[in-house]
Amino acid sequence: MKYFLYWGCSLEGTGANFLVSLKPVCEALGMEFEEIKDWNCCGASVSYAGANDLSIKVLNARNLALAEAGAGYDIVAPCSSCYVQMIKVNHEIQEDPELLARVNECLGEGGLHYNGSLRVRHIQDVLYNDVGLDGIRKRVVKSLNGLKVAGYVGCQSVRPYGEYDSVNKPVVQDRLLAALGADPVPFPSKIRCCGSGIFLPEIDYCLELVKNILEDALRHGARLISTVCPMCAMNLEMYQERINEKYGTNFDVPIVYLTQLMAVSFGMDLKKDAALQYNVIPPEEILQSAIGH
Amino acid sequence: MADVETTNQSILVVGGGISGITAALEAAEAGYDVVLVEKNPYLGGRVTQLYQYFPKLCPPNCGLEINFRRMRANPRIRFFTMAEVVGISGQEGDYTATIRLAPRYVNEKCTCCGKCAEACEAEIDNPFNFGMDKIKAAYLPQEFAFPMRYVLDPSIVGTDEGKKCRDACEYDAIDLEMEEKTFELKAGAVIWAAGWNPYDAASIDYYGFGEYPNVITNIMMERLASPNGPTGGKILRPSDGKEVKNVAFVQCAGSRDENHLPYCSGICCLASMKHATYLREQYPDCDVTIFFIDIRALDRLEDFYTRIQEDEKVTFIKSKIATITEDEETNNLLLEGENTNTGEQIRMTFDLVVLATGMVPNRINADPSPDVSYDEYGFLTNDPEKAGIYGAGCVRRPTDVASCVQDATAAALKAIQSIVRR
Amino acid sequence: MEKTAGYDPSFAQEVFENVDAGEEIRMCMNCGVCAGSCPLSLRMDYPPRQIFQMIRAGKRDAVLNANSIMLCTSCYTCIVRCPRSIPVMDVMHGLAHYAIRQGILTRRDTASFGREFWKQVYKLGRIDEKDLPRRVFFSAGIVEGIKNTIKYMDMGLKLLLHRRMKLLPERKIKGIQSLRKMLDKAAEMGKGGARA
Amino acid sequence: MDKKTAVYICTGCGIGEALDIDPIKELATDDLGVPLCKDHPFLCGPEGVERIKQDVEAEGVNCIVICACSHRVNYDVFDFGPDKIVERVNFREQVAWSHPPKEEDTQMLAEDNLRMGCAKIEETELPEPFKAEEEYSKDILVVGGGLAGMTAALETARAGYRVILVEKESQLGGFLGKMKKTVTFPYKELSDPGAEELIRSVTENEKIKVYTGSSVEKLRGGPGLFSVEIKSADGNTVTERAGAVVQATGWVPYDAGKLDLGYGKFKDVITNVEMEEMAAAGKITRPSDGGDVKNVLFIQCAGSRDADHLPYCSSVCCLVSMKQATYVKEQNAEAVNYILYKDVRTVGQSEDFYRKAQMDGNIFIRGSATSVGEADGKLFVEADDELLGEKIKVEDLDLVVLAVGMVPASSPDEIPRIQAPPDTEGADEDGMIEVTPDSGFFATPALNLEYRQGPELPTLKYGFPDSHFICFPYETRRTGIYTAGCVRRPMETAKVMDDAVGAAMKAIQCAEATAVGMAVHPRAGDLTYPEFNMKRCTQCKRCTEECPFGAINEDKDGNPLPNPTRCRRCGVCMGACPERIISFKNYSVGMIGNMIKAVNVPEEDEEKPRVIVLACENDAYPAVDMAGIKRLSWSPYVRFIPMRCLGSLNLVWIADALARGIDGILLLGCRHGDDYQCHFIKGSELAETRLSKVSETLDRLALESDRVKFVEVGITDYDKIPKIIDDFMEVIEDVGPNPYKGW
Repeated sequence: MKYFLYWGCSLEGTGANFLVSLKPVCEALGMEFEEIKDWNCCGASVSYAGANDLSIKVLNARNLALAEAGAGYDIVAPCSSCYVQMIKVNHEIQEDPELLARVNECLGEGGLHYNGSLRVRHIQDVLYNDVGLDGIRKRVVKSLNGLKVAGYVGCQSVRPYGEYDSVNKPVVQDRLLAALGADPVPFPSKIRCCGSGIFLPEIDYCLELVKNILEDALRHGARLISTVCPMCAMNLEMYQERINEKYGTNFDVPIVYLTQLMAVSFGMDLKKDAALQYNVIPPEEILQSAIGH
Repeated sequence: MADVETTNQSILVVGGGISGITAALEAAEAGYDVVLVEKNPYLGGRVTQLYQYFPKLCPPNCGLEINFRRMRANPRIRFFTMAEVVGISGQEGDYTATIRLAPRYVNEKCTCCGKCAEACEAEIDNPFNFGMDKIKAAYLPQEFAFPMRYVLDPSIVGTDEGKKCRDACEYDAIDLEMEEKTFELKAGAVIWAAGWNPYDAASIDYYGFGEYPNVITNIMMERLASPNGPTGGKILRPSDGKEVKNVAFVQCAGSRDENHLPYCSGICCLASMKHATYLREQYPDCDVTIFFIDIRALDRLEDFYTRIQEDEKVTFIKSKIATITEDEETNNLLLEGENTNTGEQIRMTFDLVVLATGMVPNRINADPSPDVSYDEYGFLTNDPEKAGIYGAGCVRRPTDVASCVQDATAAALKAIQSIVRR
Repeated sequence: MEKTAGYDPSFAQEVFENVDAGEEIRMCMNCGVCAGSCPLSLRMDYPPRQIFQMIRAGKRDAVLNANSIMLCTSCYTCIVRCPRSIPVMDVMHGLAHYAIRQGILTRRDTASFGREFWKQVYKLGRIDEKDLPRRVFFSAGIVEGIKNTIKYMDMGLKLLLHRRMKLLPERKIKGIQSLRKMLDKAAEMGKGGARA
Repeated sequence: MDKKTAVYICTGCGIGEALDIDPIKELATDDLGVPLCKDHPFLCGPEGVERIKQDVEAEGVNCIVICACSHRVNYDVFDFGPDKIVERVNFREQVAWSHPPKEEDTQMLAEDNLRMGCAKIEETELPEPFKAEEEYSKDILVVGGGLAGMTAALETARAGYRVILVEKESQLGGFLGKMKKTVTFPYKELSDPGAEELIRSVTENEKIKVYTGSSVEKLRGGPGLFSVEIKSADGNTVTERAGAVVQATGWVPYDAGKLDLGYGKFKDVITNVEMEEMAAAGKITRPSDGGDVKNVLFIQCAGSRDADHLPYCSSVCCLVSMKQATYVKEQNAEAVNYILYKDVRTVGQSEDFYRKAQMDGNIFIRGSATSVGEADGKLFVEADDELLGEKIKVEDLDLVVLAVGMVPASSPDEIPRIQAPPDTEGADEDGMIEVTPDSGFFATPALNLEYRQGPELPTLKYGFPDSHFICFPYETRRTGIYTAGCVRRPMETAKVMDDAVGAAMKAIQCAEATAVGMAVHPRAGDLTYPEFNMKRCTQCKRCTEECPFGAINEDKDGNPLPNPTRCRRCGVCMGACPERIISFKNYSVGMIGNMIKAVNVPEEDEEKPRVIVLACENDAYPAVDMAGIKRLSWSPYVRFIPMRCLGSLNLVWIADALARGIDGILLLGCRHGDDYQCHFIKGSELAETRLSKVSETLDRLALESDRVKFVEVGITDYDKIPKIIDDFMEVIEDVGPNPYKGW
């Protein structure tokens, strides 16, 4: 199972704990990654405010072209924003030859060309469909023992194409959590947007969206919220204090990446592999007690 | 009855719903031999499951009774129930159809005395009520069943239950050895009137059908309102059997939607208005809200729309509902959308939500299958180049009962032409 | 229903021709499912469907000054639910870009975020998560910049402490020159016109 | 016929347990004098049926009384050939299953049922189908040569029948001939109307005789025997014969002048029909100056869905305007079309054409026009935009198209007056009446029927001679005359074509059935027909007035002139006749009277009241069966008699019954009023009206009017049957026994 890994700008910064935990976990599951050489930004968030659609398509097409010129493996994009940008461009290009031509005209300026041959995959997609739940269960040495987790899918990891999961009622993340021994709580807000797309410019609106999501998770008894998107993670985690100030609440819910939970249940090092110390709201205690230490 | 002789002068009608029955009768009453094939154990099809017809709010059985009487009186019609057409070969003027007859385990000696049901203890989900209640495994499919004859569910055949039923019958009418039968029929023309199925509401997943007990479909509403339905005609909430006070109808649940059925199912607006009258009759205080995109009440049916609008307890809101979420404590349902007339955001709570799901046509599922044309949605196009096989009713377009009957009457003449041409 | 509004198709034409995905609004049948699905529609002066109506009515100023076109969180819900397969989100993005190009800055922060974002992409080929916010903050002037920086200081520090801020500044990608050529071409060819 | 009657009693299904069979057999053989009476534990089984067959062969039995289950259950087993008379007496659903076993009352009930059955079979004769002197015609007359008429004609001919097609215009085609394009399956693009081709295949078909520029001057006779006077343009009159008729006289646009939308004031305001004609003729231009057309606004529902004009929806206008918008764009890609609508009504697959119209960039505005005006040579329209919630003004318009609706057939300039049936309310001294859409008379002279009840088809609301029935959309109130296309209700091209084929089917069917003396729907196949004993007729005209199908004409002296081929065999005339001169071979005043007389009325001191229930056999009677099948129970004192239609109720029965000491009479019939369910249109209503007149009879007998009651019962009301009956029994208890008992 060899893939190109496109982690994008955030996973070296605000989403570091995602990338750090992802690598050992996937390795343990027999996945091999190759970095897309000299990749560029995907043009996520409000980039649309600053340029036309074609520019954004070209950013992604360049990465696709680089990968295609290489070994041509499927591309795994852990960051949901990168994933949606890339898969959207890839889809549109594949459906519309005329668009492909226009894009290639731009790529041509830099001596690149894309044929539209690649597949863009989400990390949940490959974990669920390529590795499979059994493959994951086999690796679990420290079950999360029914730890109540709210699986926050967010928006961009399934929409708009719903290639591997329902766009309105996704199940994959919950099944993956269950495979780790966790107990995914019912969570109606799992696909309600957290507003990370505009988290800087529209902080006030974001706070409200985040608050609703946190409340829903706690109402259903969750101890932690898991996510697969650095934007969501950032939003849900970093704004809790702001929300507490603004609404007089006292949220203190750890936000962990699915891969961090996998690392823990795979019995890997809580720091080196699970990268728990990267979390601003510490999840150690809860996880420790879950796996029984 | 399986030893029926037919010729290339006969007309084969597939589907014993209102369209099939009509086509068969019209042709037979003009002097042609007809064989009617129906997969259910009774004739009547979908309309037997309706409580009333719009706009007259009259019971479908009234017209069916007349049709069945016409059928009893007419030796030119022969029919098979629990029968399916599994193959059609040949061409106009000379078709051979293969019919598969499922075992009823009850023969023509049945007097409908009901002793078998009395003896039987096993119960099955009642298919007539979409499994909303249970019936004995030896049962009369519905009280107006024509032919009026019991059926044994295969699940009890070869069990003691089965034997109990057989022993209870004083007339030797239960035959547990009955087997599936396949035979061939000749026909000069075929009328395909296999009707429709409701669109799978669960596939519109943001409406929560199948997940939230109080989200039901329009066709389920018909059963809830019917005196012979699971609740004896009282419209009650599935979750707790409580009376309803505030009901929403979500129009175009799947229809007019490129993600589901791009076409308009034609009848849902009027069906929901009809359901509003069911509710208002049972619950003088019940509020009814109908969420629509466009109200489509053609020709004189506009009068019905006008009449419903005059009821101050019925509100029409122009909005395609975007999301339905359930309150876990009360099982009430929160509907969200935009009132496109006022531009206001809708956040309204109801205790029952009815999805106005549309119609999906039943294609010819026979092997060999004759050469026919469908449109991109699976409706038969009755291509004149391919005369001999004629779609009738909702296999051609989603439409109401009256139009089905018109269409079926027309199909009868087309079939007759195919025969006289030869 | 007081004032009488003229109905002018020319703006619709302008949108069809100059706004990314603008021509798609022709298919709108006013069902309102987009507004009903939008997480921020309550915050919008005119949710998407109303924006489309206003475009057809020729309400140029109202549309380009609407906060709604700047509030899209890119959650894609409207896109997956639109029964007419209109890429609602793309249209809103296109309108935002078009409005900003017309110098309409109803959401200054969003505008400068977009501008700074592309400056950085053009410069480095990637985004520097430390640098971008700072630039956005200061784009509104020194005072605003300092205010905002303080406002977000605590968050920045926390991230830094938890090793979620790259210490070294982001370096240019190797192919930056060729990327710039590509982007120039895209800016020139793209429907939405040049970068802001 | 020389009758030999035998009674067969089934003792199966609980009948044997509920009843003492021997006394019943004695009743049959001794009291009723039936030569043969046998019982069998499983009469409908092969052996039981064989037993009867033996008697038929060996004993020459030809009248068979079956005392067993309802005829609705094993309906097909007791068939001994057309020359035998079979009478079913219900011992199961209405006796054994609904009343306690081995009780005197249950036994008496069964015995009365048998008495009534024997009385009935006594009066029953084998039907002799009606045969007219003249030979029957199976040719089909089609009136109207538009899409519907031509389609009906062609499809009829293709089935092998001759057709007479009459069109008032000088050429065939109707509106189809005036169309540039049409929208039909698969609703993706415009398609060619194909008028020329259709006209050619009609005119070239040797089975179709076409009369253009002609009209039907007179239509006499009835199904199978129609004589058609056709007056051609040159004034000559030809007479043809026909077996049945399809009326496809089409529609005319609603008069746009009645709308306050600038029509007639501004040249550039036109109707959708004028738009179509202009497009078909070539270029769409501004009528005012012949200038080019760039901006067009279509006003939908112009007059339709409007209480002040046409309350109904004209069904086609949405598609038509989208079609015409397409013409405009084809002519000038830069052109702008506004479509101002209430609801877009593109049902079924035609939704695709709405999507196409949107794809083409047409601007749809949901709202209603408030005014149309002109400013420096261009039109403007002011409207309430529902979705913007604003008043809007669309200016710089070259053309405003009013999507006016359909009015059935021709709408005369002033309200037409026609010769109304005698004694019609609102008619003037010459018997003329104004034909408003709701008058119940069809406005347009199209058929000129020589019928006592008026020259045209009776109409429903809005002047459409449409069927009232959902299950039977081709039912009209004039036998053998079927309507097709937009004269019936507004419908789009594709539907018109299907409708025309359907109407043709019905016409052919009627001609075929009539030729062998059979009734058509709803008593299809019935070979009996009403026979009049004219000697006793008093010219009271009730039969000629009340026949729901206008089957009976009148001579100048008021004598009824029956037309058996127009008859639906409901028996309304029989019920109407005070002299009891109208009877069918197997249904007559005398027969029902004898059945009532057959009921044994116990002495007052026995305290066993008797009530006769006359029930409609189509709905109420099956409901009673169903109540029995459900094992519901009710008073054992009632005796059910099925009626062909409650409209055949003859008051003499009530008088006779009461005179014999029967304590009450209950009538169970169909819902009437606007949403009537009576399959003979007015039957149940007439029954109730007659009932209102029964009071004088009761007064004459000095009896309480409570003793007679009418109740509406639908076929699904079986669960209400016991209550209806028991409530009535309480009333009877209260008023006390009929003093005439034992007289």
